[in-house]
Parts: sequence; C-alpha cells; structure tokens
Amino acid sequence: MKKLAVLVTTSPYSNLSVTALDYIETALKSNIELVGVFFYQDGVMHASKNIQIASDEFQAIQHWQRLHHTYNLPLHLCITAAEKRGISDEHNDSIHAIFTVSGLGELVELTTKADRMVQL
Amino acid sequence: MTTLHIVRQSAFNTNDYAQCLQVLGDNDVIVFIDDGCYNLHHHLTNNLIDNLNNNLSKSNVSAINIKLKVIAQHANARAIKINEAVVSKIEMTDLVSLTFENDRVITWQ
Amino acid sequence: MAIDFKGIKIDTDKQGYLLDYTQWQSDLAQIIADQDGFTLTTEHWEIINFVRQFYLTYNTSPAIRALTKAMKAEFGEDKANSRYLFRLFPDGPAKQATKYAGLPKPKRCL
Amino acid sequence: MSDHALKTLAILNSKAPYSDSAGKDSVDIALVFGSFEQPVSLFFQGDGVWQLVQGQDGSAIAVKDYLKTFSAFEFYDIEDIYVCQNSLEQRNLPATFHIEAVQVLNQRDFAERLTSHHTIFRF
Repeated sequence: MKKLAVLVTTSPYSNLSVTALDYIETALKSNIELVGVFFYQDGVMHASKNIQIASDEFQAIQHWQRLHHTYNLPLHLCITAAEKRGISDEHNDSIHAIFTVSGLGELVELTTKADRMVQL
Repeated sequence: MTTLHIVRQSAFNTNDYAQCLQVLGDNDVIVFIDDGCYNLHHHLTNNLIDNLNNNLSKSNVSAINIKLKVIAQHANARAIKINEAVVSKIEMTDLVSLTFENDRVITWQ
Repeated sequence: MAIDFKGIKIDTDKQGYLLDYTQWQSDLAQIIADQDGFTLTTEHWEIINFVRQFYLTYNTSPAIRALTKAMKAEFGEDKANSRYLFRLFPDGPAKQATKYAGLPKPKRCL
Repeated sequence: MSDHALKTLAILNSKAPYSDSAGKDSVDIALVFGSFEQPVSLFFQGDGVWQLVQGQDGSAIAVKDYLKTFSAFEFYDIEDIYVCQNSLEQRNLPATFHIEAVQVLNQRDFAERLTSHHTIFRF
C-alpha cells in the first residue's frame, strides 16, 4: 500500500485548505495510506477552537473531524507554531481534540515513513 | 526520475511559477491547481509550449517533453478556458496518482 | 515571576527561565538552580558556559546532538557525549543547562 | 527497515529573510532533521538568496537574527548548501556569503541537484 504524508502550511481561512482537504480525502478513498498530516506555519490555525467561520462558508474543521473519525487520520500540530498564534493545550485549552500536540520530530517521522510527503 | 510540480500561484502575482520553470527536468509534469490555473493565460506558459513544440532550448527552458495538466474543476471555477491540444484536464484522483507516478513532488506556493 | 537579585528585579517565566537573556550574570546561575534544589559544580559550569557561548554565537540553543558535536573539540570524547550530559543534568541538558545559563526556554516543538 | 530507509530532504528557500518567518521556520526544520541524523540539503533560489548576503543585521529592525544560526549548520551535519547563480545575477549580488561552504550552481546543476532528493519542502 502506498504511503502518503501531507504538510499543511495554509490557514483555514485561506481557500487553499479546500484543496488540501480534497486531495487528502481523494487519496484516502483511493486506498492510499495516510501516515499523517502535519500542520505547520499558518496551517496550525486549523486546530483552533476559537476560529468561527460564518455558517454559509467552508468549515474546514468539520471536514478534518470527519476525515479523522472516518479514516482514523492522524493530525499533528507543531505546538510552537500554534502557541505563537495563541493556540495552546495549557490553561484554556484551545485545541480541537482531533489534533495531536506534536513537535517537528513528528515531521521527521512522517517524512521517513511516507513514500511521498507533499506540502499543501 | 521525474518530478511532479504542483503550481498553486498566479505568475501575475508571484515568481513561483517562473522559479518552477527553472528547475524542470525531462518528462516532468506540471499541474496547475488553485490560482495556478491563471498561468494558462501567462506568457510563460505560451513560451513553454512554443519551446516544447519547437523542441528548442532557447529562453530559460531547456527541458523537453514536459506534460502540462490542470485540475478541470479549478480552471472551470475561474472561467479559464483550457486548450486541450496543449494542456490536459485532470481530476483530483489523477493528481493523487501523479504523486506516486513521479519520483518526487514540489509544491510551488 | 521574578528573582530579586542585588536589588534588581529579574523577570522569569513560570518555570524559572529568564525572560531577557542579557540580564544574566554568572552569580545568577546558582540562584536559578536553587529554585530547583540543584547545586552547580565545576563540571556543570563548563557546560553552562559552553551552552551560553553557543547561544551568543549562533542565536540558538544547541540540540543535544549538536551540543555534543560542538563540545568535541574543546572537551574531548569523554565529556562530549549525551550520557555524561544527562548524568550532570538529569532533567535534560537542553532544558536545564540553558535555564541556568539564562537562555530562553527551548521551544516545545523541538 | 525499508520503512525508515534514509530519505533525503531538500529545503528550497525562496523568501527574503526578514519580513516573515518563512526563513526561520525553514531553519527550524533543517536543524530538527539534522538532529535526527536525516540528510538535509539547503537550496536558495529567487529572493531566498538574500538570506545568504553578508553583513545583515536583523537586530537593527528588531528581528531575531536567525541568520547567525547558519554558522552552526556543521554541528547538525548540514553541509550541502546550494545557491542559484541566476538568482544572484538577477540581483547583482556577488558570490560571497556570510557562511562558508555555499556552492553556487548554474541553472541546470541547481535543478539536477535539487531533484535528486526524495522530499522537497519550499519556504
């Protein structure tokens, strides 16, 4: 089975995350093993509980939740990049439960595990 | 050994696409997604196609036999016409397949 | 959080790391270490000085492997290894030596 | 162990150093891969070449000068550093840098070296 990992560096209020989600879901449906998604730079904003997007606009978080629950998709968060943007797992936990608090070591791990690591 | 180049930005706005063209190798694949679709209107793409057709290595393109593709849905949404004689329409499933058919991926964003 | 040092208030974070590394002086190291109930020996000082110098030169605190590599030339193989460093600093040399050297808390993601 | 076979990483730097954190974010990744003994090469293209210019001082504009960290690359086994000759010429920059061991490559060699890596990140 082919193994894919994805590095997400674009924020949930950029329309680019629609493409990242579409790409990942298409891969999952194509029977490709997603070893994990790593969120870095503005990509970490996806994990914020405090983001509210108007109900008639694209809700990236709902799709991450769906993919996480349907496919057991690991979602790793660079905690330093997150804390820099006001997202923290300490007091007033502001991280959606589907995300795993990680470090860049996890990015190394995903890169070595995957046949392809794609930045989106 | 080939590279899949995913081009996400308009060359009217950034140099990403121009930089991509600098590192092309023979038989590489370029896929335009998101605002990269606008590059179908950019002279860099016309130049590239001319060079590929003439099999010349003038301008900054020395590679030959580059395949140009665009995600149809992304181009259609932007009312970008696709000249299928030179650029092939693909779907997201094709992009996923291309990820593994080529040896590596560079995202130009 | 703050340390009162010779009448000057030195701000720290809640784990005791200085907020401004330029306020550090060598007399402060043991005071910071006291908060952890930790006594600094000559061997600790070698590492603390080395880590601080590394930071001042490269604007980053070294990861453990880079630290041992950098130490090789100055200290030789006996000391330039992670076993030696962890024996000196049981909480981890990256976390502990940087703290007593007055350097910023290492990033959580590293 | 095929799962953990060494996969070479190239980081392609395309942004000037000070206006955003891309250059710093890129160095952080390079240092971590180096710490985990994963081969990593650095490439500088386009405005990325400004990161190598001598005599810069981020502190003058209150930016943490992460460029100083480049001098520590040897301790992280980061030894393969390449810059695009075209990009230097376009900016009228000399091939002198604030770190040693930078290799200037013409377009073809730059492309070939870059695409000899398994994974490529671009910042």
